[in-house]
Amino acid sequence: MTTSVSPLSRLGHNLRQTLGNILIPILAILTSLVVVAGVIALSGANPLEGFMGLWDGAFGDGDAVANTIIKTTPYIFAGLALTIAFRGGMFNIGVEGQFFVGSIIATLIGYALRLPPVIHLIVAILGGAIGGGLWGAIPGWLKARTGANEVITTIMTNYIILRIINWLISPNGGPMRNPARPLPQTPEVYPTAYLPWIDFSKINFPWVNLSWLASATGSLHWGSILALIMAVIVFVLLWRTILGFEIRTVGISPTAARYAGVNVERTMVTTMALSGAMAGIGGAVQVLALTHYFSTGFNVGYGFDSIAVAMLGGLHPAGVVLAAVLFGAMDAGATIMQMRTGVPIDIVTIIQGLVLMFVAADLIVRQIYRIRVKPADGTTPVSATVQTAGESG
Amino acid sequence: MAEQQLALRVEDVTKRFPGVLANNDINFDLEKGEIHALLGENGAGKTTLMNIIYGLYKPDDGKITINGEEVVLHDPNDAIRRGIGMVHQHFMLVPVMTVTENVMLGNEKTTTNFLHMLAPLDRKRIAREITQLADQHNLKVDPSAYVRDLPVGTQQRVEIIKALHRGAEILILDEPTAVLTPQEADELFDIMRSLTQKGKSIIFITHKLKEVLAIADRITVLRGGQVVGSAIPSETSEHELASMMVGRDVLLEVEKSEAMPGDVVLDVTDLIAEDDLGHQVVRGVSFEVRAGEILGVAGVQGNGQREMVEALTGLRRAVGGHITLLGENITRSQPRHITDIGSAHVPEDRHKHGLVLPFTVADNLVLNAYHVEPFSKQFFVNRAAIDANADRLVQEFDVRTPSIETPASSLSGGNQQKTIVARELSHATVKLLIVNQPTRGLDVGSIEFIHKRIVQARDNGVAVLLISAELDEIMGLADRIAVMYSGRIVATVPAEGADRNRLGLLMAGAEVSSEINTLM
Amino acid sequence: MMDEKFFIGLLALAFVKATPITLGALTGIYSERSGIINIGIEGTMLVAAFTSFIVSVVSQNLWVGLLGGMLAGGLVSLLLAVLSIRYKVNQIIAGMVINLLAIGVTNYATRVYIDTSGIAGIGVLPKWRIPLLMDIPILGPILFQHQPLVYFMFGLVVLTHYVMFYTPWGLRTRAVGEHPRAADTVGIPVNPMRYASTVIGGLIAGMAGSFLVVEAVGSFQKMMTTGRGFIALAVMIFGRWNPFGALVAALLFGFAEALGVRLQLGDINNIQALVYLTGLGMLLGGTIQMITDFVKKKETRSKIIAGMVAITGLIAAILGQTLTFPPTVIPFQFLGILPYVLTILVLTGMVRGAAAPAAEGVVYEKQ
Amino acid sequence: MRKNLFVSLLVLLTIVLVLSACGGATPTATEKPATDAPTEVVTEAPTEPAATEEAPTEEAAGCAIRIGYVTDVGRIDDDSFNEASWTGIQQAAEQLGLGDDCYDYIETQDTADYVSNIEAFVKEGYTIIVTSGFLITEGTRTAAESNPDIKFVGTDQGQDVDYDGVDDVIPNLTGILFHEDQSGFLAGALAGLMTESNTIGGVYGTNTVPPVVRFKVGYELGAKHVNPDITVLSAYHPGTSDVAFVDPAWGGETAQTMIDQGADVIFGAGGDTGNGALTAACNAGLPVIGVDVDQYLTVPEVQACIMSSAQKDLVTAVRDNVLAAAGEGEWTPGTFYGKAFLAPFHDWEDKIPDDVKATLEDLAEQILAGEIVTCPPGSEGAGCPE
Repeated sequence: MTTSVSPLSRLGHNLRQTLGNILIPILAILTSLVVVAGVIALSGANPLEGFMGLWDGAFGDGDAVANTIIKTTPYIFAGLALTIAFRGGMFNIGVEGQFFVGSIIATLIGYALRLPPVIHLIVAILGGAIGGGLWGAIPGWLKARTGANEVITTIMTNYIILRIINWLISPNGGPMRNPARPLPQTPEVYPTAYLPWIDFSKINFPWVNLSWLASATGSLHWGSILALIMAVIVFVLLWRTILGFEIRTVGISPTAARYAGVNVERTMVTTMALSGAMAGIGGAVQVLALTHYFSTGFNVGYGFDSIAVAMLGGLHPAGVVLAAVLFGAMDAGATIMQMRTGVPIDIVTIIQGLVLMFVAADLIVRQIYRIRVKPADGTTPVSATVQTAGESG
Repeated sequence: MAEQQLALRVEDVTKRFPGVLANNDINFDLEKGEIHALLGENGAGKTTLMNIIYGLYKPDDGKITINGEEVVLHDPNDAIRRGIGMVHQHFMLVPVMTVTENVMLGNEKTTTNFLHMLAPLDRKRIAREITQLADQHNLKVDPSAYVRDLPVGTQQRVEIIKALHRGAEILILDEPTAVLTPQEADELFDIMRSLTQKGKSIIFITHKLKEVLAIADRITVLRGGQVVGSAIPSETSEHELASMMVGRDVLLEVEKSEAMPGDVVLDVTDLIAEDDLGHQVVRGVSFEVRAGEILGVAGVQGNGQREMVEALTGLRRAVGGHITLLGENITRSQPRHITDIGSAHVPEDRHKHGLVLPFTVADNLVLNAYHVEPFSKQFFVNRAAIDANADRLVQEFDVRTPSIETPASSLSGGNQQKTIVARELSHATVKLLIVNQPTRGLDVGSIEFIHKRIVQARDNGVAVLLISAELDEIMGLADRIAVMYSGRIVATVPAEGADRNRLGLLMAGAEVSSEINTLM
Repeated sequence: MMDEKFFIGLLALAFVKATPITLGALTGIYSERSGIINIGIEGTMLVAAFTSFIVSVVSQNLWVGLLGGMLAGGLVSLLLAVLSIRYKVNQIIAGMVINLLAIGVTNYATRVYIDTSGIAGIGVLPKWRIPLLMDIPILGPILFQHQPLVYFMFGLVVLTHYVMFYTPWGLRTRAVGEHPRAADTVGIPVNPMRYASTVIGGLIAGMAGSFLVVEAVGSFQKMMTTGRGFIALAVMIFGRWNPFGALVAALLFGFAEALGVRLQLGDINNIQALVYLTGLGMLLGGTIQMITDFVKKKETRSKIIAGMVAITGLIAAILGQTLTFPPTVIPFQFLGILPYVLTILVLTGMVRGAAAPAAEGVVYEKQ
Repeated sequence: MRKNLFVSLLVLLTIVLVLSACGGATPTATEKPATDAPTEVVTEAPTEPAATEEAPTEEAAGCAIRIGYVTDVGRIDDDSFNEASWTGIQQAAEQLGLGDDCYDYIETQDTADYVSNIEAFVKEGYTIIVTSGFLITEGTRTAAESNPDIKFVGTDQGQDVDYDGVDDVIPNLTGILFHEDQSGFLAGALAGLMTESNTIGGVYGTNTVPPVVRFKVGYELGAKHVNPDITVLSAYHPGTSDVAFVDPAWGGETAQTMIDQGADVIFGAGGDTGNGALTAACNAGLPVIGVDVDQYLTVPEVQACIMSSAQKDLVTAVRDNVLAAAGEGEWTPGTFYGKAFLAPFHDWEDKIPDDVKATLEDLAEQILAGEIVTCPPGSEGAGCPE
């Protein structure tokens, strides 16, 4: 019997656990690449060349890295949104739609309101967060009130919001269309709401010298920094606040949460609202930093792909950031890969699917590499989630 | 030959699970037409052994002989084919199906050709067969009823019919009386006797000493996965069996002093509550619990106790009546508020309610106090305070865990329960302790520990409401005993001098005499 | 305007639209009744559509193509089953894996193998006009002038109902999905049953996917399932895991979609049609509810509510047919939303957890 | 809990290490970043329009001309827009005698990526950049302004319209547009003349795409022009643009609805969705009219039924403009209107009466002469000239 353990041995225990936690995703990625190499080779192309192209496109030079970071950013937001939801036991398939709501609301605020510079930006981002949050709260509320399975309702709300937005920006009388041109897009937001590029020449921390980055000015926007800040906030939220404790408790065992005095229904709604808000911020950032207007074909797929990001990241903000970098890099690299080697971009979707599969089915990876590290004991609520998903049918 | 008389023989059976030697070199036999009791504590290896006999597990070593023929059982089908039937402790019935469907499941008897899986079911024929079997063995049941609508006693009969319908000659009954009143248990014993008279053999698994002595022809005692002794009822005593079972002398009685009841802490009047399906299962319950006393609620499971406790703790909305805790009306209060006033609750189901299994021991120890100081301030939790609290409680309540960072799921049942008890009793302000089935499925050591703590709480002036299906536990701990039947408190009597037999009758819903009522 | 022809056209189309969705829902019923959640129906259909196209082109025979599509569907579902059962993957994640991989693989393969070769489809299966039956007024054109898979779909609905509720196979499948341990203790092999059921479901999803190629379109297009697999999932829940329930739900869905198209054509006043049809729906629903209330001897209040719904519906229908409405065109995106809103409404109206197999999504392990 | 803290510490540590390593590298700036540094300086184009030191990088040296193509959202092989543009580029490259390495495409996956995709080509030293799709109008314009030495060709983009006070015409930018309404008008007239039931149908992608709307507007006007009593049934796919063009099953079912309403000629204009309509109508034995390209050639399944296609000759337009950008032909900055006309009748050559053919020819002349308005102002979402 042990009543207290020395901090050192605790650390050692944790180190081993952490290694185990990191090892599996890495091996999962490797395995996926090997499988995909086979697929590429089958089509007659050279997999090694393909991967080299992928790498060059993602990290080959400063611009590639910047491109990777830009593409990583939405994955971080969406991955964090899913982390909150999954931790809270809500299988939020609706991040896709919540992302869109964030974009469209931020755009609306961006072009319909006239506000002073910084305030306009903040209001637009907050508007995106609130919009995404409210849209996310609907399935949460439906589940809390009626037990409607959130997997189905979020799939449905995705369809609904896509079509509503399609109408909003439709040149055929859509209320948010750009009257100046017959295109399915909104007017441009005022520059006061732009999320600016990072001007590295103006950043002077006393402890690090960033002047060497000055040339990168104009290739990275503040949204990426915001994403990292959000990752820290999500960590603090989930593991250092009362609300986080409640979210995680509800996520694993709603019955125990009720017993512990948690208002389960309210927590479900809150979880979905926070998740949607995070997605909404992501959507807002994409508009305010990159296009400055909303049009069809914008931001498609982040919500779905980020399910893999969240899982790969072990439903932990730090892991999500790393996983998002992987996905962002693949997106960024795929263009160059296809340009140079003719290997179709679709190969990236296959890689992403395989990564998700091998991470989720870590037993396969363990079998292949004969790993005996004990799986982390139920630290993620995903198995519990399935039960809640099933029970409410 | 003596062999001919043996229905079943188990020789040198060993079964290992990762980290546990569940069955170690066990020898056991069953004669035709006898009731052989297998006695042991939880975790002694009884269920493992039965699962081996029933073909659910393969033994690592040893052999099994049925009717003189050595057999290897690959799955339950093999066992069933050889005439073994089992009535599991947790009934293996599909609630949303009818009795007929449950009985025919896996034994549909459609046709014998290769299309038998797709041939139409003959429900009428099976229903007829059920009625026949029921008449033959005095097991009344409606074949067309849905199992979810049946009382537990009837469900048990369905289980027995299910086994008989498969032609079982050897019946294994795993803790069959756990859900029955003493009277229902007696009925079950009658059925068992009549079955053995018709040539069936029965293995009777239990940890209840009195029952063993009442019904068994022979007794084998298991402890720590090994056979530690055997006996014949007429030649042994409860005390001897208990010592054999636990491995040391045990106190069958809980030591406690006279209660010193103080002010009324909990006052319940005409409480009405419904179950999940909307049936009224608590139908006007009234009682009070005073500081420094233990009120025991006796009753067979499923008579509204769960819903009553949930209503008292705010987990379920009361449909009618009043609940007053320390002078405050809490009838419509949320669980959080009730806890904050000073109510502690050791729930019936520790996995569903009491613990968040993947959470650490430390987190579980603040499961309903994380939101108050010192464990949190404003919006943030205070890890240091939570860990310090855990270190202290783990020591104080003898929770055996590798560390406070260990997930609760890896603790043994006893230690999980101790964790809950530690948490609930460590509230600074506990005035009322509600304990529901506090020792179900625990080893004797843990039972003793928890009993001691409950009495200690009482002595410190806490009002205790103890709900248990174990009449012995109630009689050992309570100062007053309320009997609950069919959603009502049918009687309340002082524990001292309470008559076991009469309590049993009350639990079974026998006429309530005015004499007992006046004792309230 | 809203004459006989209008309804016949809508209903006949509703059956066509309901076919892949119902088949997809049957897939869900087979796997979920056995305890495996299947949100990979969409991906399964996509792979099957692709395969059926390749096979039909190579064999120059649509029926062989159908067979190929079904086998592909079975294989994809086998992957789902292996991930869910053998590797204990969270079943929703496993479904997402299927969907992701299906999109990736079919897009990739289309680009690498089909687009470059310029192969063309070989047409679609001809309609089977059922002699005599097709001549029945009204019902004939609605029910008996379809392509073969529409009839197959009906057949499979009936067959599935029979198998699930009237055979040992179905009894065992349901037991495995409700209480796997109980099934295990009477010697039913839980996981093999789940494998079998999921794969059978996959074969049907294969038919649903093939439908799009061999019956609806005649060639494969990337992402051509366009969410029908997800709708099927909703329809399955809508129909409470029952084949006939799913069929009715899919028909409702198909009808709503067909109506969305029909109202766009411009020859019908949108508002008028909606008022009229909503009234008709209320009349129908209210009447059915009232009849069941009387049969099941429900409380009076329920009967009165049902009656009032029916009467309101009747009034609305009459008004819709007689009044003149200002010509209004509802943005077609809103008409397109109808089915999804309907799904959410029904889902929230259902009693909590009703009918979902109890052990759904839970890995069965021997203790 | 502690574990999570640990992980975040680990990450923090890594970040600090990386940052300090980089910071430390500044004094001795020659080591690791050295390989990257030159390209970084060169590629620092976006904020300084005068990035004239766009000295061809080494890869570019092999090609005198490099052509880059940024697709509309979607794939290169979409049987439609992207594919036709790419074919035009390939033809031009062949004519120019360029090697395979000298022209390339980037598939756009998200409208947010347009700019960075154009940038990628700019950085790699491409000399002609073709972009596809109206949504990239602005992005192309901005890029053209920043890179005056690169020739830009944008398809489906009006590049002479005065937006936001910018100059009308940028010298190194041509946008290609088509009068889809004109070929749509002829298709409508053909349908209107050939119908026996006096009812015809048109199945379209989504109304958020102006060219699709122009086809519809033209088709309806054309039919009514030759046959004032005709009923024209029209339906857009209700899905978003990612679904609206790839749902052939929907197209087929919708065509069937129209056939049930008596339509006996079906016009399909909406990618795969439209093709689905053509196939379904053809299976029902009705004549159909295709769109964009000569679909007699691209949808072999309907060869027997297809009377013609409302064609816009994207391939030729792109080819000619790319050639012009390369110096072979006349470079016309601003908006270039490509040809829109009816495709050959192929198998229907004999079935279409001569007077119908004559009427069509007559109409075509009138349209070209501006005597018939095929895209009246106020047609919402069509982008017709006001």
